[in-house]
Amino acid sequence: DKLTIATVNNGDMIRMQGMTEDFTKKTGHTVEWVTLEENVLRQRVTTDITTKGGAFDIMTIGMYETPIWGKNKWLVPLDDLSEGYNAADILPAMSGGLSYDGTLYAAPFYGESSMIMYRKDLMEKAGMEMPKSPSWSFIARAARKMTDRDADINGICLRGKAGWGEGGAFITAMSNSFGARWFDEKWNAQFDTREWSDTLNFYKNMMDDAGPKGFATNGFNENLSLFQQGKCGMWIDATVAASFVTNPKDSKVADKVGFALAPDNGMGRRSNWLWAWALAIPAGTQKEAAAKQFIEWATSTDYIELVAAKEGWANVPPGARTSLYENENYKKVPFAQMTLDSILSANPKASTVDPSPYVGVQFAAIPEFAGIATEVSQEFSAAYAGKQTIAEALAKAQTITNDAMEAAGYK
Amino acid sequence: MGRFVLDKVSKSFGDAQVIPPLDLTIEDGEFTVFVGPSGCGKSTLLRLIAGLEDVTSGTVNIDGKEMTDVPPAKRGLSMVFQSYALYPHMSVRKNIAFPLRMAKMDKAEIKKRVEDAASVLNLTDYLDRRPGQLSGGQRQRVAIGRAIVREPSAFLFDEPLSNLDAALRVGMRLEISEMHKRLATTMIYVTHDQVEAMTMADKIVVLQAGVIEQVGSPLELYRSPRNTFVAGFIGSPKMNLLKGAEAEKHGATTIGIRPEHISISHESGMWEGVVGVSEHLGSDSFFHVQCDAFEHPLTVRATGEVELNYGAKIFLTPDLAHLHKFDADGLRL
Amino acid sequence: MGRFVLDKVSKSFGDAQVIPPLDLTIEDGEFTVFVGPSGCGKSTLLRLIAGLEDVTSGTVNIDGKEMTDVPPAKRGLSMVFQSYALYPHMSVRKNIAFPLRMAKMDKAEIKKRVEDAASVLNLTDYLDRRPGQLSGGQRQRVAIGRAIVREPSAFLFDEPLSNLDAALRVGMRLEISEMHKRLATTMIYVTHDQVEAMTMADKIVVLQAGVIEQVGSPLELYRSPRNTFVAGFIGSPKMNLLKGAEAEKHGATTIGIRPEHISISHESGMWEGVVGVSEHLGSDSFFHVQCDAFEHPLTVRATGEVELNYGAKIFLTPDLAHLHKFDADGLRL
Amino acid sequence: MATQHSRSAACMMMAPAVVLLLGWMLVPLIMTLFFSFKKYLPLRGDSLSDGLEWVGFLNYERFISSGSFWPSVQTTLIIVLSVLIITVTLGVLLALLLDQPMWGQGVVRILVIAPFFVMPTVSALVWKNMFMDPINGILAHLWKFFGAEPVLWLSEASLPSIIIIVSWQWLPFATLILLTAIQSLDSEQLEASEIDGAPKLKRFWHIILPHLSRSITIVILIQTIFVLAVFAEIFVTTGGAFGTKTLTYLIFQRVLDSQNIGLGSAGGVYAIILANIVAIFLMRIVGKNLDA
Amino acid sequence: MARAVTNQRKAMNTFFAWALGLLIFFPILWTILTSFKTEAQAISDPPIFFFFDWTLENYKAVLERSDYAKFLWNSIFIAGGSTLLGIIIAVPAAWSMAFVPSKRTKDILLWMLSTKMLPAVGVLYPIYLICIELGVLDSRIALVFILMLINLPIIVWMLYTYFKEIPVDILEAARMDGASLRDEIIHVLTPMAIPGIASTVLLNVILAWNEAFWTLNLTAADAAPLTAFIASYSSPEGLFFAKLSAASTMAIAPILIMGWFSQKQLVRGLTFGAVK
Ligand SMILES: Nc1ncnc2c1ncn2[C@@H]1O[C@H](COP(=O)(O)OP(=O)(O)OP(=O)(O)O)[C@@H](O)[C@H]1O
Ligand SMILES: Nc1ncnc2c1ncn2[C@@H]1O[C@H](COP(=O)(O)OP(=O)(O)OP(=O)(O)O)[C@@H](O)[C@H]1O
Ligand SMILES: [Mg+2]
Ligand SMILES: [Mg+2]
Repeated sequence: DKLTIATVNNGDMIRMQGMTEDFTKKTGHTVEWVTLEENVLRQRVTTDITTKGGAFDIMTIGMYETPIWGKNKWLVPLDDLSEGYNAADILPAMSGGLSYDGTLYAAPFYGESSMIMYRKDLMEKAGMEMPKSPSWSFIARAARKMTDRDADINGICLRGKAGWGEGGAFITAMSNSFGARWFDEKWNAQFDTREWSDTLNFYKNMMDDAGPKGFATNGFNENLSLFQQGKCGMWIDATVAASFVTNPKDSKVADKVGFALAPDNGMGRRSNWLWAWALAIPAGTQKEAAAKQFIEWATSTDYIELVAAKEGWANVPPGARTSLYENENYKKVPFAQMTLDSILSANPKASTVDPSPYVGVQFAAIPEFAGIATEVSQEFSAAYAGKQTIAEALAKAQTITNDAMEAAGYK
Repeated sequence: MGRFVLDKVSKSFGDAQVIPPLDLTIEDGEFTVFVGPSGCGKSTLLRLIAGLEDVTSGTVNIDGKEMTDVPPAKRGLSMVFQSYALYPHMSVRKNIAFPLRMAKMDKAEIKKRVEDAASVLNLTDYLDRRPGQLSGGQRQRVAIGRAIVREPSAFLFDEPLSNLDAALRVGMRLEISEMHKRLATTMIYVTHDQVEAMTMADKIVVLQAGVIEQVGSPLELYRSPRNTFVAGFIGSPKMNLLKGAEAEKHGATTIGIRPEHISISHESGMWEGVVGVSEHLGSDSFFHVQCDAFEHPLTVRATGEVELNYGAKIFLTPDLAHLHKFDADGLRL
Repeated sequence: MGRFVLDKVSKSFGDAQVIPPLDLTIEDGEFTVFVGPSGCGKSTLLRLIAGLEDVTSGTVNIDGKEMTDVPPAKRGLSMVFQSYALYPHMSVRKNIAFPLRMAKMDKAEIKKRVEDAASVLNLTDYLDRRPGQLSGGQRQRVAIGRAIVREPSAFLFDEPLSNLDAALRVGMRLEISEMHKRLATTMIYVTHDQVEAMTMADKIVVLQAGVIEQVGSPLELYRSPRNTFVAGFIGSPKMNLLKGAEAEKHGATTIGIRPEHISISHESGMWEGVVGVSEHLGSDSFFHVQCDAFEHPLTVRATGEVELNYGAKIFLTPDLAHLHKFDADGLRL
Repeated sequence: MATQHSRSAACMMMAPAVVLLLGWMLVPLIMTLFFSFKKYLPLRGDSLSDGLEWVGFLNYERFISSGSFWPSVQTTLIIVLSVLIITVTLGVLLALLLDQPMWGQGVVRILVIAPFFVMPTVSALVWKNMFMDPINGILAHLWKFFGAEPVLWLSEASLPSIIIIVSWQWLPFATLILLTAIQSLDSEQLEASEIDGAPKLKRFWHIILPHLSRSITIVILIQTIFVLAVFAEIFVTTGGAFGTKTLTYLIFQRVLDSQNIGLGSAGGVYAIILANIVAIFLMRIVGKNLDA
Repeated sequence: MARAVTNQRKAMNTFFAWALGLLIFFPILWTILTSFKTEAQAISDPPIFFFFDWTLENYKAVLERSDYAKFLWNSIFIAGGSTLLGIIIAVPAAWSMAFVPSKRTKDILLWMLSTKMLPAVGVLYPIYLICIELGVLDSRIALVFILMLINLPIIVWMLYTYFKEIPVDILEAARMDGASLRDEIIHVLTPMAIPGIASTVLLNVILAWNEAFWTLNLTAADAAPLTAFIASYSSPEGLFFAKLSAASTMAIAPILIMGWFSQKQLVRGLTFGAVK
């Protein structure tokens, strides 16, 4: 069969495309890739799944979509994967986030959390030492100290870009550590609470003092590039970035990077998120069997070894399987342990201090969230850029959210 | 063959009746010229005959067959347009061959006919040029070539020479006349040029506002115009049409006398007048003379170079044999 | 005022010398007409005078002032273009007022002048129309209106009547002539129309390939053309130019005789010939006669309606007083 | 020309185009209208086959009462107007310049029209990453070179940035049309005005500009149609943040981000109404010009 | 070209025109240059203009990663096909409007244009559902059709304006010469309108080539054209300016080259009847 696979254009996925020959050799099935930028991909597959278009046999989706789609029975359950696949090996945080009602609907290709990446040399210069699990107040202090505008060094680089998967994800994860939440148990928006205003004010004050110019439009890419060019003292972002910043080919600071858990505020929640890019099969495809074969191949330990053999252990897709972190070879990778610790410290089912009705760390796994969070994050970005005050942004966020929830029939 | 009978043909555009019901017969082999002022319906009449416009009422009969509803392509007529309407993207050869190709004639026959036509029209050397590379006169001949290859039952010409300069016009006029003599095919020719009408026509049809004012041979029209309109229209410079007491003396409301039928004298004559603007062409001289007897100045022709001073007093005498008399309705008496 | 002196003026476009160095004086108040075949440089010469083209060498002097490098706007001339060049987006009123507005004249004065000009030109009723809504003749008058409001030192006309139909041309010709009489301003007028040149000009300048062939009054040119080119160019139908033994009899290489200076006889005459095509205009008849003595047929005019049968044998006698003789170089003897 | 034959032929020959376009317009339009009166949240399990709940004008009310609606209309109009003003003004000037004699005219023309061939996505990407990036962008380097603080284009000057990008894409189009128009100006008209004593600037004002008016209306019509629909430029650069959310973009968010088809469809109907208000206004002008 | 232009004037014109031309062209030039740099050089501070080690590495990387030829072929097929189909449908319609005008002609024309004002996102779902229903999702034919419909109003309008400039006489002459309606359109009208048709074709190929909404949303693997190709490069992890530039260059190069070669044609024809 010929499988059509929609996928995001991340490095690990691109690498997988280069490996498909192996799959074809093993099974006889061929593969057509539809590689799209993340946002475009999300629209594209969502349109297709909601209309039952059937344009794809396998879709690359995230932790956000999986439970929602699974609930709607739009995905083929992956509860009958073969023995050799060893589904139990999948990190529980991952399989938990990719299941609905206990059934796995997507197999994680790679998983990530977020953590602090910092410049050991700069930290030393600032006369400070990074604890393994720092607090926000330490981070803010360190950031201000490391900042050296003349040398073009910013103490801290964080996402500020609009978009729920960009700045929205970061600020939500951060707000968790400040005790904030999106909704109370009756689905009322919570942007009028002190916790949210504390979060944003803390963020903005710190970024104004120690962040890069134009941080309001910085996303993952922008910060990565800043960090690689040596322009950031600290960066809190996806664990997968660790392999990029320690790769001497692209990074000027490869040998000076240290890692730490994402900060907390002493309230029992850290500000790290949990995410996985996973492969799922839309219900109704004609090629279910072949699709399952592909998923087993792509998310198997064999695949990890195949990549390791060809491209080295640092380049294998991380965060999906427990066995990877038990592998001696992989343990040598400097960020491996910290990645695992970060992943393990995130709990999608209880991400907020106060109880909340939703599942998800940096998102709420309800269909409305993406739309709401995108708009809310746009208001936040505008506040970061100084186009409105934080109070205005929060007030608007509150209205946007409540309106949308009402439109969706939650109230 | 080519005998046309128009029976009560009329044409309206929307509410405007451009041609009121009209009867006209054109005999086979005749060279008929339509003349009339601009907008009088000459082109419209021609296009009705061609089938390019629907008649509003009446019938068009060609060679005894009723053709009113037959589309132009099937009437077997050729038309030469004022703008020539050559196909700019085709060579002269292809232009001429086009009607034959449309008639699905075979290649060899087409080639022969095109070359014959080209040699008749002196176009042999230009067969592979595009119309854009030809002079006005040559284009004209291509248009005619395209018309004659088909051996149509009649040729229709809509002011074919009006785009040419004076010298070329004279030449083309002669060529078309000669062609008519040779082919003896019916030709219907629209023009507003006096000289063309007079020199080419067997029969002139004078139109005004869609109505036929007179039909006849050129000299018939010149000699005995049926009414003041025709009288004023045929002949150049135009006939002097005079009203008032002088006219009544001849028992008419209006009398007409052509410039060439008035003689000038310094001593005596019928009408006394004062010389106004003079125009000297060398071969002729025209004088505009203001007579006491008439409101408007008279135009008088003298052959050759004649000098008359501005404001000189002279006497004019009309040649009574060529005096035209019209009644109150403008009709010839 | 408006006296023009062109001193050794020449013009080349790239390598092509369109006008070789040429001297010409146009007196104040004179009506000068440039004639010549198409492409001979008439328009170019006019545009050099207007300043729309730079002279390649030589000087242009207007009213005693050297104006060679003065831009057109400062020469104080008005020009009427062949295409009228009206401003299509402005009403007639605005078109006429444009030069005055450019001269920053005050509103009231502009209004007065425009209305005066309009009433002279019979345009009062059309002042608020756009050029697109006017007939050819009306447009023509607007163009003239725009030229006269300014009281220029001279008017330049580039074939202003060539787009009009015959009837309108005659009218406009007279109007321009009258305007010239009234304003007594210098006018320089380009045309290729015989009749216009002959009837309007005080002075005709005949050009060929940028060279002045002859300058003189219309009748001077008609009577004594300086060479065969002028002889053939002035007069309509054109002069018969004859070569061969007959010419040598008169001690010339070429002799010229106009159609109107040949008399016809059935019995006897100088040249025997056979009648070819005849053209009857009513007022005149033209015959193309093939004589044994000459290669080409002669054109002969007879006044009035004269009938001669095709192929009839007749005799022609030229009026020796009007016989023109030219030498081998084509120059008048 | 118009005989019975040709008239009936004309009807037949128009038919395919008219029928196709009618279908292309009506089918989606009716479906959009239909959805706009329904609650249609596919992610919550609503689907056409199960039947959709009728909600009356609720979607319409919601859409218009949302805080984003009027700002988005305003943004849309600002973008369209600014782009029109910029492209037409610069287009006229550029066309005038390109009409002058110069060396290498052909090459310059090639350079000037090139942006028209670039996909909107690509041009947005290039502008965003390689020009307007506050750190690595050429513009930032340029500003720094002159000792100025780099502008944070996409956040601080977000709307101008979008306008710059869109104008850059459409300037060639305006220039080309206006250039052909200038070249078609009867040179005798200019000469006549020169003889009438008009200096350069006045010739431009009184002769050239009025001559261009037809072309300008056409440029305005076509560009309005395309600029109203501008999408990729916003999607790629600001993602609708910083006040760059146009009506089109807002509908996009409702339909695709929020997956609220009913609400989005109601927005679509508003967009159609807005477009038609603009269109009627434009068509008036152009319709008049098409006759003349 | 009345009076001689001094060389000084000409030099000034040349200077300004070139300066502006280069300014306008610069983003494209910069993209092309960047595509030959290494990633490090691409973001070097200060920027490097010409003096870098030219490398084809980025192109190699892009070609390795995506099946460029497939995207290119789809783009050509879709842009070409929709334009061709559009012309075939538009020519008769434009003929009718230009040569058999009626009172409604102008209304029809304006109505056609107004169909272009439908916001595409608003009708994405309906169209998507229809495509599923017809089973033409991810097929080139469907895109050919849809892009044809999108551009049809522009095609009809452009052709109409060109046809109006053709003297009716010539068509009537053809009729008198015995040509049927078909002959008239095929042998006389179309060849005469070639310059106009050519520029219509060009403009529409450009518009279809650059159309990004439908081509992206209605395709998956089989029918995806270059707009989808570029969507896979637009924001990967990390800033790969050089690769992005290479991909961008590859996406626009074909149409840019076509546009340059035919710019005379395009310039001549782009009047939309605004010029008499
Ligand atoms: N398609 C049409 N619709 C409406 N009126 C028309 C149409 N064609 C011609 N007319 C009108 O019919 C009348 C006759 O026109 P026609 O073209 O036959 O005149 P004509 O005698 O050929 O004039 P000309 O010498 O100027 O060519 C005119 O008043 C003209 O305005
Ligand atoms: N801008 C130009 N560049 C090159 N040659 C030109 C230019 N303008 C005119 N000519 C040439 O100069 C010659 C004279 O042209 P001009 O327009 O003066 O002729 P004309 O006597 O006015 O002719 P017509 O009676 O046809 O108007 C022609 O051979 C023409 O081709
Ligand atoms: Mg006519
Ligand atoms: Mg001339």
